[in-house]
Amino acid sequence: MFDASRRAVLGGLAGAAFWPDELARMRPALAQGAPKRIVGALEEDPPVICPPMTSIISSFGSGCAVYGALTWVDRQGDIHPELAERWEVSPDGKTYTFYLRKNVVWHDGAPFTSADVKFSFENITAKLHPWGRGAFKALESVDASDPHVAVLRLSTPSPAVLKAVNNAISAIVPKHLWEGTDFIKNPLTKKPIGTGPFKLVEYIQGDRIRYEKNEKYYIPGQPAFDELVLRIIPDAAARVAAFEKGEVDMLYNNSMPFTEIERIRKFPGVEIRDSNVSGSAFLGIINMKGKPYDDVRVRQALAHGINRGFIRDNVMPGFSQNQIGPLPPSMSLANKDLKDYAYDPKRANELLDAAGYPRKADGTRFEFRLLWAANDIRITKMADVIRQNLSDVGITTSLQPLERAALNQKGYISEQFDMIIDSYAQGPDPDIGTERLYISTNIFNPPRVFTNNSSYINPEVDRLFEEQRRQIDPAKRKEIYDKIQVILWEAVAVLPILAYSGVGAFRATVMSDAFNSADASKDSFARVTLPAATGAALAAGPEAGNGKTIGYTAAGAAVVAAGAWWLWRRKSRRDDGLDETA
Amino acid sequence: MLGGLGLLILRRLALGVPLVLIIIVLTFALVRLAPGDPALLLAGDAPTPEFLAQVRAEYDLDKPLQQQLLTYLLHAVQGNLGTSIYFGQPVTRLILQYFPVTLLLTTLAMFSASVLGILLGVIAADRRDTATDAIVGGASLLGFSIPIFWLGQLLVLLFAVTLDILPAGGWSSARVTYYGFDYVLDVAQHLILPVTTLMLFETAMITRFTRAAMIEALGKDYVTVAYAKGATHSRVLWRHALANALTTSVTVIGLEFGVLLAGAVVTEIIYGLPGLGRLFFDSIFRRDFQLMTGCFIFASTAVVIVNIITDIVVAVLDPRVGR
Amino acid sequence: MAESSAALPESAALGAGTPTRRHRSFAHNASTWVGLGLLGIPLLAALCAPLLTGADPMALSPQTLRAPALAHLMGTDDLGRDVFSRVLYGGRVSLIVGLTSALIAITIGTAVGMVAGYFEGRTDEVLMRITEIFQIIPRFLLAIVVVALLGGGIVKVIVVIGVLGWVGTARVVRAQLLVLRREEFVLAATLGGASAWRILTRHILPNVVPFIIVSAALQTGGAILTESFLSFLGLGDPSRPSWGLLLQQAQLYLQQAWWMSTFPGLALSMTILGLNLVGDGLASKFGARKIAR
Amino acid sequence: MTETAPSRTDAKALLAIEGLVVEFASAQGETFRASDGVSLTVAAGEVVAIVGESGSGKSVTARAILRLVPHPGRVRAGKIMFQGRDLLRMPREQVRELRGRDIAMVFQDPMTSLNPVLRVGAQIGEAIALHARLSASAIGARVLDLLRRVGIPATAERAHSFPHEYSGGMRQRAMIAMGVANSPALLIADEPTTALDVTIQDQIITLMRDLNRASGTAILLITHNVALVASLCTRVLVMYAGRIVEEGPTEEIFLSPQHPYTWSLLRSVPRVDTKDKKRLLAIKGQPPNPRDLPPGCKFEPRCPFAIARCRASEPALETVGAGHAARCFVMMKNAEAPA
Repeated sequence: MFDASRRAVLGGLAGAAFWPDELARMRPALAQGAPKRIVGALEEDPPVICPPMTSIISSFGSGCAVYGALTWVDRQGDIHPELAERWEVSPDGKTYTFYLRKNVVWHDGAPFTSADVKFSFENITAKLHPWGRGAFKALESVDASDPHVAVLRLSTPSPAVLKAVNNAISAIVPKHLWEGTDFIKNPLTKKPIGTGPFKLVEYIQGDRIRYEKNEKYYIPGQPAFDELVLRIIPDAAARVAAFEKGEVDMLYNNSMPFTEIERIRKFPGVEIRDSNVSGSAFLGIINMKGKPYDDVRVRQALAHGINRGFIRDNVMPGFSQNQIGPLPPSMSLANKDLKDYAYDPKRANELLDAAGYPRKADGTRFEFRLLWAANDIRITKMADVIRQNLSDVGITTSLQPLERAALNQKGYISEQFDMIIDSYAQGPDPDIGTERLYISTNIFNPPRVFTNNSSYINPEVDRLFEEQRRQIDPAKRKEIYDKIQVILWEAVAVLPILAYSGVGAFRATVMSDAFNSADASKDSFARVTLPAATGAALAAGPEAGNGKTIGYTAAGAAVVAAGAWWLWRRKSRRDDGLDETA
Repeated sequence: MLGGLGLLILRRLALGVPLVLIIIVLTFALVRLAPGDPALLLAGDAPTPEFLAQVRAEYDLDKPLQQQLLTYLLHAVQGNLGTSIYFGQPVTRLILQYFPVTLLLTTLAMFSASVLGILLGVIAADRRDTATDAIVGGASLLGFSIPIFWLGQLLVLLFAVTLDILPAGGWSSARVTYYGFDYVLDVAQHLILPVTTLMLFETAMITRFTRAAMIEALGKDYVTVAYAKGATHSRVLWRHALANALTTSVTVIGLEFGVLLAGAVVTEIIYGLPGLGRLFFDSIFRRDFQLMTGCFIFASTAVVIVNIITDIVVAVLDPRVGR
Repeated sequence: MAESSAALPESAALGAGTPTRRHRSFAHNASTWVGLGLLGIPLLAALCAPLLTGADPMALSPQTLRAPALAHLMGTDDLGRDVFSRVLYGGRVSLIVGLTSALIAITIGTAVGMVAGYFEGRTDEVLMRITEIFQIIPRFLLAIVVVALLGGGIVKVIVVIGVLGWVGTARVVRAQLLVLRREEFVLAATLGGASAWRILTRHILPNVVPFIIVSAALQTGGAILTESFLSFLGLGDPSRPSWGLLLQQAQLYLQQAWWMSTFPGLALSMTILGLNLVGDGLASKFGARKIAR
Repeated sequence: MTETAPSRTDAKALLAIEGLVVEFASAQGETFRASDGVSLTVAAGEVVAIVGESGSGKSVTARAILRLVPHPGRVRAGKIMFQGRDLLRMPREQVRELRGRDIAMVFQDPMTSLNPVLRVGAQIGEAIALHARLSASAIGARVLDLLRRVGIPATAERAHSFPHEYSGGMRQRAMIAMGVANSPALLIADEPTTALDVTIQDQIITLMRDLNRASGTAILLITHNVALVASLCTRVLVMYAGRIVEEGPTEEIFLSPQHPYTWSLLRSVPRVDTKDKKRLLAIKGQPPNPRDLPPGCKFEPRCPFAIARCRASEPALETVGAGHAARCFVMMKNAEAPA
């Protein structure tokens, strides 16, 4: 059924059929009532639909409804059972035992066992997932002797593990379909098979992704909806228009244009959920390899030269906080007495002169290549502010918005950048989200996406990270982390622009208690329910179908015809004279 | 008589083929002109070594320029426009996958623009120098001047969001999946605004040229002869004069198809339609140059074909041409 | 006998539209004056921008999304920048791009048209085939490819639009050349032993100038529109925002801050409308039919 | 000040124009009269010629009959009685029915009279179809018959071809076929031979004479070629500056022209029919500018015999013989003939 390629069969409009899937639609209208369906929107064609292996937001948005994980984290940060019914942690903190549900099957019918958990953790989560590497650095092995019990054995205690066994980091892949394949090129990254509440049935590139309810989902009565459709609307204005008009029921994370939140909040029946459990923030990754950014004074000058306060107030008013230091404010381990780099162009100029980059004849010092994901209008606005701020201190900014895949290629991998601004989740524990950006072991050749892309190497910091991991006493761990933050904040290899909470807006008249997960894009829509009132409304569907529109179009055509007739009937210039003149 | 027409078609095709070849050579030259190593351009910025070598081999990038050109031409002529780095699929297959949407959009737009354009052109010519002529003239000038991307957004704002009578975008309803004729109706409903946005510029263009051609035709002797034969005013206008003016209108339609494709790119972005225009636009920021140049060659070929078709139609309409 | 296929039939492109009726000239004078008026306002405003507003179009300020008021005649945008000064300085960019690329297009077009029209025969045939090719190639798509491959920036955009836009002028100039060549004063000059260059520049060019002006007006309108398209697609020069870029940035605020999109949109449409009207009015006065852009 | 000629609506006149005035308004607002009080009659079956230099208003007068005065001309006064009904006051639909059925017209330039994109047969067929409910095949047969009557060979294949595949002469024949398609009572020929070379001219004239004799169609021939008039027409009217300056039977006009303009016209044409060889005479001066005509006789500035009175007022049409009248105070019979 699922087939991304489409053969073009073009008939007249009356008989138009374009894709094989469309051909299927040509069958006579089915008798069953309109399926209960949620419609969402993504801001880009997801390069891959594979939460187990990547941390790209659109990959989560399109994949979290398909893949399941051992547990899920709610907005308050509490952990709930999913594939694992319950779990125990050994006193020495090195063994985690998960008792798996018995009645779970993959979408293709194969049974779900601990072997899948072992395969996923050892081969994918711990090796490939940008956050998984940090969270499961200490993972030695997974014992899958009992098909319904998965035991994680760690070399050293790792407090972050419990917060990392959810679909943000360790979604479980079917071993029988992935074993022995080249994970990067595996077609399953675009046609996922998982244990989640929805099955992906149709992906028309550039148009929409359609999911159908997983009949064999292990929790009876879930999901409450028959179908989920994610439309792909790159144009932010078009997305908001679709949401305002009721064609789309929800917008979340990158598909939500923050500049419009105040207006969206007032739409009838719209509820907004936000949470900063995952410690999301826009980080400016500075490439320390090339001149002049290898000099700490230049980086500090950048920190002083960019008016981060103005950005917070204008790009995401109401949902952004200042992040001072490498850890987001929402995290308990954050060092509260770090001093912020205040917006001080004069100080920035002094630092740049001291660093040996005086203003040239034309008043400029050097170029600053700023890259970001083109369709994220929040960063586009930040870039505009940064270009203006830096031009005041003599730095000419070359703005380079790139599509996600091109950004990964040209930016992260081939390192043709001075700063990349991207959205990073730094939580729920710094071992997962923050450590990976600074430890020298996380630098690869050829470079990989979302790693230590600023090439910051400091053996002292590496040692401290190792030491804090071994601490059982949280106070001792905090003390070491405070020291780490002082060093990193002074080196400012990564300049946090602002921390923000993930926001999801949905139409309460269509669905209720959505986006309870730690991050809106991680919601599997399993727990979303039908509000009582909408049962009938949904059947009719907010769009009143074609009747109304045909009427309007006919009326429009009538008006045009009347206009033309009036133009025609008006006394022809020819008729006023007595004679018929050529 | 058919012999003449058949001959004409052959001659036009013969003229069309070199045009397409020249376009391919032009694209080839452009890629070579771009800064940086063409191999990197074609293989993407950070290709795996094997993929880079594969691209170098495929396009003989280390061989002398003429050889490269020959290989590029041979590839293009066989329909192999390279592989898209982003999609990992052959460009030609992708184009054929996305082209139906653009074809339908542009055909509908051009058809309605022609009908409305000719209608208004004739009315304006018949009533030249009166209020009607001024109204039509003014409207067509507006049609030229309003950038369609702004117009598109305003139309969405007005009809979709405020009046809520037309969908805001997309190809078909995501809310309910329609089947059979309802599906066609649903798609039609989604195309009303995009087609209106796209057709405005063309309608203005066709109106102006049709009006000019009609005024010229109405001044000719055979119109007076038609009146002398007792023909009614509308018969003179719609049969005798329009028959001559149509050749100009049809030629304009052919020439304007290239501009229409440009409009299609913008319209598909505003309305989120998965057409060739969107594919072409996305390939720019994805730096997927093989896909981009492939789309460009395909679009140019489509324009050449459309012009051949219009030439043939003109030859049918005007017996003096091409015999 | 085969007419050159893709070209507009000569009659439509030639001066066949001499106003047979004298009282029409008033109508076309009016459109020229209205055109000049519409064009004049944005042109003058852009030229003397520093006099009209002290605000720096790029300066950020905390007063974001403020409605038009005395302090900010056209309100402020999402980053607190003054829309009025951005429209004026944006106008400068749009007009510079429009005029310069039109200039390039005119020069090439006139040269090609003169040579093709004057020498006829082989040269005319070859040049006309080249014109035909340029007329068919989708100019805007080619502009996108060139800007994407060779990088954006004002100069590149101007050159690209200019080099792709000369076809209209070439056709008109050639059409006039075919007529003027047979005029007595040209024959007389040839008999007088004048060189082809002298004849072309001293005798023929002055007569062709009116048609070039008409073509220039229409080319500029087209060039400004093309530049606004490129900016809308994000291929414009972000450091020098033109009207097109302002419109693109205002996309998200159509309802929230209508002034962010309305004023640049009006300015853009007004200028192009003005240019078209002027081109139209002059075209009727000189009897040159509307030229295909 | 125009006084209208005495109205002579005798019963048997097929067409009677009385005091026709057609005015043209120029952009600057001033108007001039192409036809200034023209009156003439054409009897059934009669062949009448209107002769005059170009710009004398003869063509406009002819077109006014079918109410086809070119823009911005307007008929200001006068009556055009045709079969007892005034065409100028007739509602448009009835005029339309009359055109092509009762009154037909052949135009000057055959190259542009036929619609270049429609087949010749179709254009002739249209003339029939506009006025008669006939099946396509019946119309087709009539068309072939018409083409044969006007002397176009291989009619079937010819009817199917396009105007540009016809020679000038054949196109004019087709136009005549179109004109006589519904055997009209009156055929107006507006300078039918001007655009043709001499040999073809003669064929066309012969064709028209045969048609007149065969079907009794009255012909109103508009021409500036005096020679044609002699061989075809029974009566001649001479027009100068928008008014009739002399009218009468052909022989009388040719033998004893009374109005100096007619006389000069005849003297400027080589005569084969008379023995005495006189030097050809060119009329001095320029043709009259309708915008500023002299007060008196309009021909006065170019008239070799002009007297004071001619300048003062305009003479009326005076009868000088049976059906022969001229608008001159002097008249040729009183003036001494120059060398």
